[in-house]
Amino acid sequence: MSASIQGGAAAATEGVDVAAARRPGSIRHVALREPTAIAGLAIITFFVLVAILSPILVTGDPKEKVGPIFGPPSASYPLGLDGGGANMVELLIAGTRVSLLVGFCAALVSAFIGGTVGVLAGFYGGKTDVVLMRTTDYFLVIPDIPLMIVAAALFGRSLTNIIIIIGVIYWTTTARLIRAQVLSVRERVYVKRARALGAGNGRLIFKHILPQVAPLLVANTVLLVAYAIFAETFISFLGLGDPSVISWGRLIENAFNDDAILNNAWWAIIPPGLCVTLVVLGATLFGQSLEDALNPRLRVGHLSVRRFKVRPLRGKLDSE
Amino acid sequence: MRGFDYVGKRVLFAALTVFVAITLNFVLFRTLSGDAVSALRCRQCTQAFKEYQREQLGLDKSKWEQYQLYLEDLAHGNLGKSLRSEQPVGHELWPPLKNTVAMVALGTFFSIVFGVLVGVVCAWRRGTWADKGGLWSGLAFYSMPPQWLGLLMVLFVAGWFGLPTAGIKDPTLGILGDASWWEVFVDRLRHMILPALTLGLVLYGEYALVVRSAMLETLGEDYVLTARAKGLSNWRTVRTHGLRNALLPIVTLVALSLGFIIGGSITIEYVFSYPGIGLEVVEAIDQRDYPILQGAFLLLTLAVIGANLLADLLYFKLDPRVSG
Amino acid sequence: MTTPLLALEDLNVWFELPGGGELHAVRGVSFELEAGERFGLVGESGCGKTTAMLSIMGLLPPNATIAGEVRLDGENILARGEETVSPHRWNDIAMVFQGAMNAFNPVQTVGSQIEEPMHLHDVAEGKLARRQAEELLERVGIPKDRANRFPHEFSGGMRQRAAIAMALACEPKILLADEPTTALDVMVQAQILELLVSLAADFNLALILVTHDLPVVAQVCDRAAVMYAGEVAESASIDALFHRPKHPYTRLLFAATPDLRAGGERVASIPGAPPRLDKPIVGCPFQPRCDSAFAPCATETPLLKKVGEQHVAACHLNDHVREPATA
Amino acid sequence: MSTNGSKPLLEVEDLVASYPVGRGLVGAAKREPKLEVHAVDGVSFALNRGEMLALVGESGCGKTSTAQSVLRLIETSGGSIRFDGQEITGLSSKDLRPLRRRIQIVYQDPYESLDPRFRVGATIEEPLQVHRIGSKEERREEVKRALEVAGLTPPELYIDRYPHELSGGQRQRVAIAASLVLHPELLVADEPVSMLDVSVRAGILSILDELRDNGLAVLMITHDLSTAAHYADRIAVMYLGRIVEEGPTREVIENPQHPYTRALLSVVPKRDPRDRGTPQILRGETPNSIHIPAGCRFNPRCPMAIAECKTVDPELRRPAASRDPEHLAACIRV
Repeated sequence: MSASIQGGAAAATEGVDVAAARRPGSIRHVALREPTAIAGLAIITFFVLVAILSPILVTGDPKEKVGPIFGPPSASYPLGLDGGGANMVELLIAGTRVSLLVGFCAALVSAFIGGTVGVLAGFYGGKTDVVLMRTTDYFLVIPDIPLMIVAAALFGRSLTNIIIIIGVIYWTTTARLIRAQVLSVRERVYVKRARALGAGNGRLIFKHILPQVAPLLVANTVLLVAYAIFAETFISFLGLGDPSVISWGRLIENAFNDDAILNNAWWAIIPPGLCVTLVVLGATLFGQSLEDALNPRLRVGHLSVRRFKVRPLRGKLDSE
Repeated sequence: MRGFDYVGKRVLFAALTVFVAITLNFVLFRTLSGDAVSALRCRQCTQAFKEYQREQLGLDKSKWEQYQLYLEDLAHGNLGKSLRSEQPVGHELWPPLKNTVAMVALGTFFSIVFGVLVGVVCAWRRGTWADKGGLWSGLAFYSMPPQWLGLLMVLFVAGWFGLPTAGIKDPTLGILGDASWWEVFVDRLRHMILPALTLGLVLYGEYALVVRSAMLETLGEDYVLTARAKGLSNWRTVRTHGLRNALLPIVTLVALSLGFIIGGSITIEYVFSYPGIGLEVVEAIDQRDYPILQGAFLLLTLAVIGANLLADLLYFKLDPRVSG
Repeated sequence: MTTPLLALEDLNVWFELPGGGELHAVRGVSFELEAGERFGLVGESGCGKTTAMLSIMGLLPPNATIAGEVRLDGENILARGEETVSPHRWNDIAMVFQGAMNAFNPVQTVGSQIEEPMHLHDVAEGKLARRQAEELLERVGIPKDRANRFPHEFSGGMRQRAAIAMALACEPKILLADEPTTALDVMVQAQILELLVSLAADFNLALILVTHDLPVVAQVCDRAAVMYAGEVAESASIDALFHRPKHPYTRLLFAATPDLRAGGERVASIPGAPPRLDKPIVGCPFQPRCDSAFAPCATETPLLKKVGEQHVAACHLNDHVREPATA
Repeated sequence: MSTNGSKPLLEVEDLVASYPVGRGLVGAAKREPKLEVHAVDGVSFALNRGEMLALVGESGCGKTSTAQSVLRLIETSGGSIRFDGQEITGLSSKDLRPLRRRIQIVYQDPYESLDPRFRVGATIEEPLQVHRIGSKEERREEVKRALEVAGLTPPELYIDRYPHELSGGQRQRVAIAASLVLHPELLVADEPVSMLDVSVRAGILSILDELRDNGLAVLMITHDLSTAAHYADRIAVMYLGRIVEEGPTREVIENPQHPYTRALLSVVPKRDPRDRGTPQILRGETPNSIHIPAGCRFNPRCPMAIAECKTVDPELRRPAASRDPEHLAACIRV
């Protein structure tokens, strides 16, 4: 029903002299137009810049004691000092680098595993699909955070371990999402037509299926960055993070262990958590608006609090 | 019989998953950690004491025998003994499990109520400031690390409402005379509010998002136009047709996010030193108390598998189209 | 002349486009309908026929704007939009949709969805409502025990029958049917059309059949209006439309429609495409595709003109006819 | 146009294609008989170069499955398909590749049959790339020529467009151009115009008409008898996986013999309101091809069924009242 109204509208605007509209569903097309996407992208780029520039911004050892414990914010130390008397600003900048590093790397690991499993299961179907999907279901059901904590506790606390552990655990949602998309694309008529032409599986996957699935994979990977940064804060909060490294999660842990609350040192507590929230929020907004744009199902609803308007007919004759 | 096929498959799948979880649990703890005892952080342990411990935990037998022994113990509900307190793990973990379940239930209740409310309003007033505001606040809370939110709660909220910020029981209670069950209950509740609220706030964003998109999709369906054509008012259409279809995805989402909920509750219990299974896990990590860690992990996994089975069965009951 | 059961008077509908600008989907539709009469609203995709039909019940999305009148028994039910039209929904005017598959809520039984309007408009309650719903199902050829089954358990034809039963729940005066048989096989289509005609007779129901399928209208309707680019090109009795067309589009549309009787001669297609409705249209909208366009067609907009008994057409070929246009 | 002495391009004999229906866990446990959908249940026909055969019937009658079997897009479980004298049912996918060049397909839904990310030029060039034919320039020429044959002139206006910028009719022309670029000998058209507006349909069908006149064999699948009546040389009416009547178009339309064909023709709405014959409406739903009735498969809905019809499964043979030797019907009463 509503499709026919859109259909009606779309057909009416079709006609031969159609402006060369940009291809719908391409990421550039969405990223530069959706306000939420722009906001999300802006936040992420800001933090990525800080991460890249951190070796220049922070020269010495950020953990070095430069003043009294929990020194309040002052001109020279705008965000005051932490439980060890170190400058919060430098700690935060150093933390950005690690958190983003973990976030992006773990997200790439998950996206790679999840993407491959999703494409293989979705495209080949049959036994491969059943086997791969059963394993995904097992991973999906097993609680991810406790598994991560246990794995971190067992395998040691180096940064690479943390990245691999987070990456290996979060691929399940990506796998299911990509598999569903590949399944739907594989059934599309234009893939069947290409197959009828004699195109082999390789060509079908790389020429027809992956280009259609890629934008969704990108959108999902961005969401994975958010999950990964989150997971890192859990692990380091429980003291399982890499001791030699400063990350936002570590800073929150320090604030908690050094009883920042009793000293009412809000400047040691709020900033690290705020950074995590902003980056995760930015990634979620950007990823979510991409996914919304790529998923055409959300049509104009029939119900809305707003009503259709009634306009008095301008004079009977000048109807056009 | 329509349902038998579907239920059968789901129960079979759940059973298989439990078996895999048990095996994974065994592999994780007994084999990969090499020799649990050697990792024991007791400096003054003599070689003899370590030997005794290995004996105790049956680590000297072959992996396969250990696995069979492990399965037998499990069958009798014996999860081994805590290295720290020498008490049986099952006995150690039971009270904290009850606390966690109560707190998580209250937290999930908060998140579902907030989530559905915000989700429906955002879908209903799509595109208006209410929609944007609701979504952004939901996403903001969803993006906050639970432990950090907990700290903020303690810093700002606790003071306002005079809510306790640690433990499960008011130490002064029961000293003056044994407190009635009602006083104990209220005290328990007051101790649970902050952790549960923290958990609720962190989760409601995701639920709001899912309810919103499910609502939007439902509002685009033709049967909503039919309902309007029948003369139903907007609100009645949402109530009878929109809500039910929109809540379907919530059922699976709650089950699927249980893993995340339990994860979140671990850090929240740590911040509020709320004596739940989360706190047990944290302490077990510090003291390298593997049996406790293994037991806790197993219980959590079984809880999630159980929740997923429940969600599948509930979904099957709610949606007649599912025929398995 | 008694007041007609339903009269559309210069109905216009605009849709605000997301990128700004307006789509003028319905550019002036007028026709009348008597009780028990079967009227066809025919045209190709994008001609505005569905939008016009939905406007009669005020079922347009929020980005729509309506002008003109829809008079039911003389009362303009669109006067104040939702407020004036909603009391008439299903009571006086009911509807059957094309995609019968999702006209039903998948998680509720078909019976309860037929009863729903009865409760709403106090036609019947509880037991009585259930019995009436079962009677309606039997009347449309569905065994009554299937009332408590779910929509996905019905075949295409059965679901459309159930949708018709639901439309009759409050004994409306007018039944709107939007492409009711397009998605069905020709044999099931015949069953559904036969059912619609017999119900119209039994319930003295006025039927508006909206479709792109000219032969279906020819076989089922008494009168019809051919729509093009959002307005009525020609409206007359079915017989006049086929044998004495007064608008080139009607003639060419019939010529382009394949028919069993037409022997081997080739079917002619109409070159070009309908005009874009998000831009103003100068002169006759069909002029670029018309095979008998002449001087005034490109500049002057033809108005609906009376060219015969209950026969109006909007084409300059009829300019020599003197009577002024009456709806 | 009957067979002009030379061997037919395509010969199909007793083709059978069916696929299992899941019984579910419980069904398997209870040893319920394996259920099968008999999509194609013994179909035989021949098609010559320069001839258009229309397979007509209601949904679920097996016309699309028959077409897909000819293209080896679905596996058949019996019968033979000979293309240009060569048996193709047993061929491995490698041996099938050269064949893919000579048989092409056009699908029903113009909005779904083109990859939204491919420009028109790329869509039409893809078959040439798959079969590694010609150099870049030669391919560009081939694409332009195919666009012209499909009536999208001047080609430069369309070659760099994306599908979403074209109307339904234009997209279907692109699909046809893509199927012609390999110069096939057989074109399978699965409901080529059913999703298009009436005024655009004739344009598409006239292209198929011209191609047929230049020697292309066309197998058209449609549920619309009127379209078949105008364009096809021969019509085969299918019911529940089998051809029940077949013959030259004029003969089948004006002198239908099988009761099912007669009923179908009587319910097809005619353009002329005065031509309102009494339609012979068959009761009941379109049958499903899992439980096929014994004897003649049409007997439960047949107005002239007699006792034998429940036991005898009729063969295609020439009815007494047929005016053309090639006009066959599968009914013991005609």
